[in-house]
Amino acid sequence: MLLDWYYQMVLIRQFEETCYQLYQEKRITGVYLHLYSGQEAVGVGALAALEPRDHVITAYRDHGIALARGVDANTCMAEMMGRKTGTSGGKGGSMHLASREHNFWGGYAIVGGHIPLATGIALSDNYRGEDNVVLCFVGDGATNNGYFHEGVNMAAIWDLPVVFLIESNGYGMGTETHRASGQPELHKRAIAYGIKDGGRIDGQNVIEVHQALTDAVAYARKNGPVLIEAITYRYRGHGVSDRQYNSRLRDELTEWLENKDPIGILERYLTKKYKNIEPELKKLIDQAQRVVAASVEYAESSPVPTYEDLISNVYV
Amino acid sequence: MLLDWYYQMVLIRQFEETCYQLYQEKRITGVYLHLYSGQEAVGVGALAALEPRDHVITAYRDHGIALARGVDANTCMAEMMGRKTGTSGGKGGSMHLASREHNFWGGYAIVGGHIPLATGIALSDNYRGEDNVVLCFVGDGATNNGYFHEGVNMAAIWDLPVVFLIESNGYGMGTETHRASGQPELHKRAIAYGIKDGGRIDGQNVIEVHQALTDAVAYARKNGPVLIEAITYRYRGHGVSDRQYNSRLRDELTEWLENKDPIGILERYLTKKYKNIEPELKKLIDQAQRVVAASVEYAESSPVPTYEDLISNVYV
Amino acid sequence: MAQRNLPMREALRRALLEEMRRDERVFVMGEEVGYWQGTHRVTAGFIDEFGERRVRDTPISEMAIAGVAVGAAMNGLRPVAEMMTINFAFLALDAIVNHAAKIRYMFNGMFTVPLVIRAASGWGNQATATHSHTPEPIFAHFPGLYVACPATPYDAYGMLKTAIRDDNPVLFTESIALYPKPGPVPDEEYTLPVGKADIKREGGDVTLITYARGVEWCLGAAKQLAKEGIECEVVDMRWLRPLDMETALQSFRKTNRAVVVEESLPMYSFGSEIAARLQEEAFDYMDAPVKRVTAMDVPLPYAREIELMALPDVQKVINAVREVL
Amino acid sequence: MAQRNLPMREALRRALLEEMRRDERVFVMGEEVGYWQGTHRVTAGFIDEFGERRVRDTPISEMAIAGVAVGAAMNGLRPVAEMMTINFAFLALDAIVNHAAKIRYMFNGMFTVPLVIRAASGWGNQATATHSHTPEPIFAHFPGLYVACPATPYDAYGMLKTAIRDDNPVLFTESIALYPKPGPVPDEEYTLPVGKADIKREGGDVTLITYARGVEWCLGAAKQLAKEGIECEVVDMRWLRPLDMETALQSFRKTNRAVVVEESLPMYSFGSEIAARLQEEAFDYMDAPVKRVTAMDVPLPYAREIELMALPDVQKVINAVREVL
Ligand SMILES: Cc1ncc(C[n+]2csc(CCOP(=O)(O)OP(=O)(O)O)c2C)c(N)n1
Ligand SMILES: Cc1ncc(C[n+]2csc(CCOP(=O)(O)OP(=O)(O)O)c2C)c(N)n1
Ligand SMILES: [Mg+2]
Ligand SMILES: [Mg+2]
Repeated sequence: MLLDWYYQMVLIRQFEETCYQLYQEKRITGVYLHLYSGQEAVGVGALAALEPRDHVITAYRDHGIALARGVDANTCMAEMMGRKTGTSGGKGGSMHLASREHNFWGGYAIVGGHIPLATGIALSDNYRGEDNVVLCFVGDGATNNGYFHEGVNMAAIWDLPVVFLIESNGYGMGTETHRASGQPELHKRAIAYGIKDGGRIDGQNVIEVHQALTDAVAYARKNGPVLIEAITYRYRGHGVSDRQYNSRLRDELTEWLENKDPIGILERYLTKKYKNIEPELKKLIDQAQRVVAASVEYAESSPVPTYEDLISNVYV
Repeated sequence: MLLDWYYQMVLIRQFEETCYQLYQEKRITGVYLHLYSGQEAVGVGALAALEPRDHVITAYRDHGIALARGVDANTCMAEMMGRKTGTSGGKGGSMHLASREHNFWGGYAIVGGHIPLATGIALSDNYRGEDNVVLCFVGDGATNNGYFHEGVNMAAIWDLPVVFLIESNGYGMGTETHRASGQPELHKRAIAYGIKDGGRIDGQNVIEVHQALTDAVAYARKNGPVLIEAITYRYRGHGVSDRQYNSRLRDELTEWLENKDPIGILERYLTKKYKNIEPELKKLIDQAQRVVAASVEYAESSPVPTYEDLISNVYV
Repeated sequence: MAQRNLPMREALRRALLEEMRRDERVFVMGEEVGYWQGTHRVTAGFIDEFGERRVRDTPISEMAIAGVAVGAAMNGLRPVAEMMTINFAFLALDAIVNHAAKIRYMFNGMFTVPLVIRAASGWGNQATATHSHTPEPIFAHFPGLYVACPATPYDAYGMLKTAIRDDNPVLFTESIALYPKPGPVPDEEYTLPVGKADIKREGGDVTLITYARGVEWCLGAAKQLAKEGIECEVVDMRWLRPLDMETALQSFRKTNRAVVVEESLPMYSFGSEIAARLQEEAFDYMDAPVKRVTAMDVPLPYAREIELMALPDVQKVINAVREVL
Repeated sequence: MAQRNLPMREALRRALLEEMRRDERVFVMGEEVGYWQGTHRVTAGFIDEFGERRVRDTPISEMAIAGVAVGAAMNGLRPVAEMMTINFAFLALDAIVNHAAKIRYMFNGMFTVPLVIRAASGWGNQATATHSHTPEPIFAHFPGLYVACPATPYDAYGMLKTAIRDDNPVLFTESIALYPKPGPVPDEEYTLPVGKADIKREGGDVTLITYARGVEWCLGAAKQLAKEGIECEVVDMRWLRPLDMETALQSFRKTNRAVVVEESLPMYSFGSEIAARLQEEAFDYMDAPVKRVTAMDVPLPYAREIELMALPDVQKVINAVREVL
């Protein structure tokens, strides 16, 4: 299990850094590309707490979530490159990965817009008498939006099994949490809805994330919504066009990279706990590299959408 | 002071019951008329805690607030009847009374829509270095709207002197608070914004309201936003077209009318405390009746707006 | 065929009731749809029959009403969400346009959003500036959504059933002024096709193109003008999206003259689009410019006298017809 | 007169900077306008010069950005609120339409709302369906608001200053694609009148009516067509409200042919209104139907190849011109 998580985190990191590279080389184009590097433990640990029948939904920073949910790296990369073989046929792009068969309901680009969707997805299952949980990732910045307030409150009054997991990566674009939220301890907003406060957890420690989310998911399945906050950090700024780096931010980044990297933390834990595990880790890293390299090849050799695609699926 | 409050409450009650009557007689027309009967102590007690330089804003249930702020009953009644002499020239109607000279910024009909306006009004004064407070009345139902969340949070991050006073009258139209809010103790939502929780007060006791609001206003002037909740009740349903009365509601209404009427409570207090005050109270009641009767006459003898009015003040 | 005179609100109620009985996946949600019996009584009695599971009173949270309904639709239900009035749908514009209408496309058909958003629309009740919108064309600007606007109880019944059974998101507006107006509705069940206009009156002299409440004004004008021997053809578009220009054009090619009538504001609206299309697609048939009858370009005031001045009415339609003849 | 070539973003920045220096009541608020230096760098450097009091970073709260700005404007300030992109203004539609635009009317002139809402607009960056709107006509549907949409750095500078000094609420949109495009801006201060269109090129054969980014396409088409001896007159409406039909009509009465070009969707939009007005007000001058060039009636997809197919371009304008000649 730990090795699996390790692999997933490495895969995500590899995928994201490759995307970054491809964007510099203009092999991925467009203006929006929000990378998950640095936040891997949140996604991986949280998704490991779910069953396949449970649901996942997130915002535009969605690559890591898709991969952790088991969506094929090939189709993810093909979507980055706007290919017909992408998860969304090349029409959604980086911000709109999804996979119905994985109960991964997608990335969404309007901040907060997916939060009521999460409530609605939960409502459906609940309506049918199923007790599947919806895990809804929420940015710290998104918690100040009306969508959050209305979407969480509606889940609350109907006791729907939704875990709202705030990824507190310190910023909404360039604005620090405390400048945007009167209450910077975001998990405390649970009380405004009378729901379970899942507290604040270390989002860089995949084991801690997994444990906390396992509890939260179990609680939600039985009792209703949970709000929980994971402290984490994004290494690649807000998006690829982020040009905010000043020296203060560079120091901050260095600190996280060196001391709080989720992969580093798990690596240190594993090497301490298991003798001679290094070769195995190395193998996983190699595997991830191969998978991502193959995904690039797959994507670049895939066809681009045509006029037919442009006009299809506007309506059923 | 107490007698003044008594008079104001009686005036409001008289005004509202007259409106009700006039609506039945089709002398006031339209579809929206939301009466303040039963809630008088909240408005009167709260406004008594303000200085003239402070600001007031509310939703569409605004007659009582206008009158308590000292706006002329004549112009209020003229607005009900859509006359040129109304506070808003007959163009705003019942839901849109206002008086710039009283720093009464109006009634607003989109639920929650006035909440960010309150924050903005406070921002202006604060920007100019003035420490005037904005008192913003908020319906219980309105606290579930995105406007509330975003508007209060923005006041919080900028430490603006706004007192958000929730008039918890039990319902947003027909929906009980606990069916609409995951957290039915609405004042607790203060923690979501890191602002002062002013607690829950008895909205039927004008003395208690005044005391609590005096504290809240003093706090806000110095430190920033306060959220406070007054428990109250509306005697005339949601609006004049409310047809919801069933036996449960009738019992509830009787209970409030008999035991928790704000005018009755103050009357009992006064007659207990001051010997032989009854004649004075009677005089005030008479005066209120005269003022309201005169306002009807004033309104009905006022001209209706013309085509010129229809097309004016769309733009400056 | 047996039929019954029903007010539009009853026709809508019957359609919705039948659909809920027919299909367990259909449910209603919105402000006061349950215990209050619906602001416009379209869901009267529903809470008793279907209970809180299928009749969901919501908080005053329009963004979430629309957004939650979208999520529920994506995951297999068929929500009928009510916006108490369409004015409040402004608060849900993003959820409607960016989520309901776009999700299918963005994910290339992976998701289906079989959602109906019902909303009472229109003005003329002294409801004042913020509560008096008729903004159907605004919503119909955006692809991915259907917009249905019935004018009669017959249409309301058939179109609502169609909207509920269709797999696309539909904004379904109901003119407040029409709720109490009665009209014949067959006892037997029926549906009406998506995006099909209807000739509400035949005539060879001038085409009146309209929808929803405008039909009433047009028929009123037609009746008066008929006394002078002027025969109006009244085309009720019924759906603003898809827009059945073929029916409108057919009529126009016959009469060569048209007036477009709508309850909404004049600029960037229904009349604009129809007039633009007629001149574009039937230029050689134009014997006169297409005229538009709309509300005046002002917010709506409270005072009854001036409010009515601002609104379209039968006389204004008649005047416009005279101009194009 | 001395002038300088500035990209549009710099012209806007200079206008805003000058207005803030000139009038203490002017301040900016919005997401990332401060320390991030503005998403589109229009407020770059402002936080250093004016500090947090006058340069206010906000939470991601569009309803409140607009609503708070309205309140501040009512109480004596002159806010310039930024919507990072106009797509997010959908979340503020109610605050813009029901509050900014209506408060003056509803209270019969008691309040003044001297507010500018700036918003970056447009598509063509693979920004996908939710982030690719150009919905200026939607906002311009509503009275009480002005809608300004500059096409050049010169206009951007003069119009933004006008918008800030005007006592009415103005939605001021800025085409994302135009931000980096340079154009001459005089060193000396100037403003441009509210609601005045501008002839961007004279010509006697056909009138191209457009605004914002459409001007570029029209001038491109005009240049190519000129080689064949076809002279286009390019009318830049500049403001969608007030709409200067007089200038457009004058040109049309001269050329008797028109093509309307816009970046937005086809239905219930800019082209609809302009075409409707031309046929209504200059019927006797029409030698051909007014044609419209718009984006295709689909949400915008991500993949560059098909995204570009959906958008207007110079060639599509040329084709439309040939159709009306
Ligand atoms: C409604 C809306 N407003 C603004 C934006 C622009 N925007 C995109 S991401 C973002 C910051 C979001 O921050 P957060 O929720 O913390 O997520 P993170 O990027 O940190 O993962 C903003 C302002 C948007 N997409 N949607
Ligand atoms: C955004 C919006 N949604 C719905 C309505 C319709 N509506 C008017 S008042 C009201 C109930 C408000 O309840 P509350 O805030 O508790 O105020 P109260 O009427 O009790 O004073 C509703 C739903 C509205 N005016 N605005
Ligand atoms: Mg963040
Ligand atoms: Mg209430």
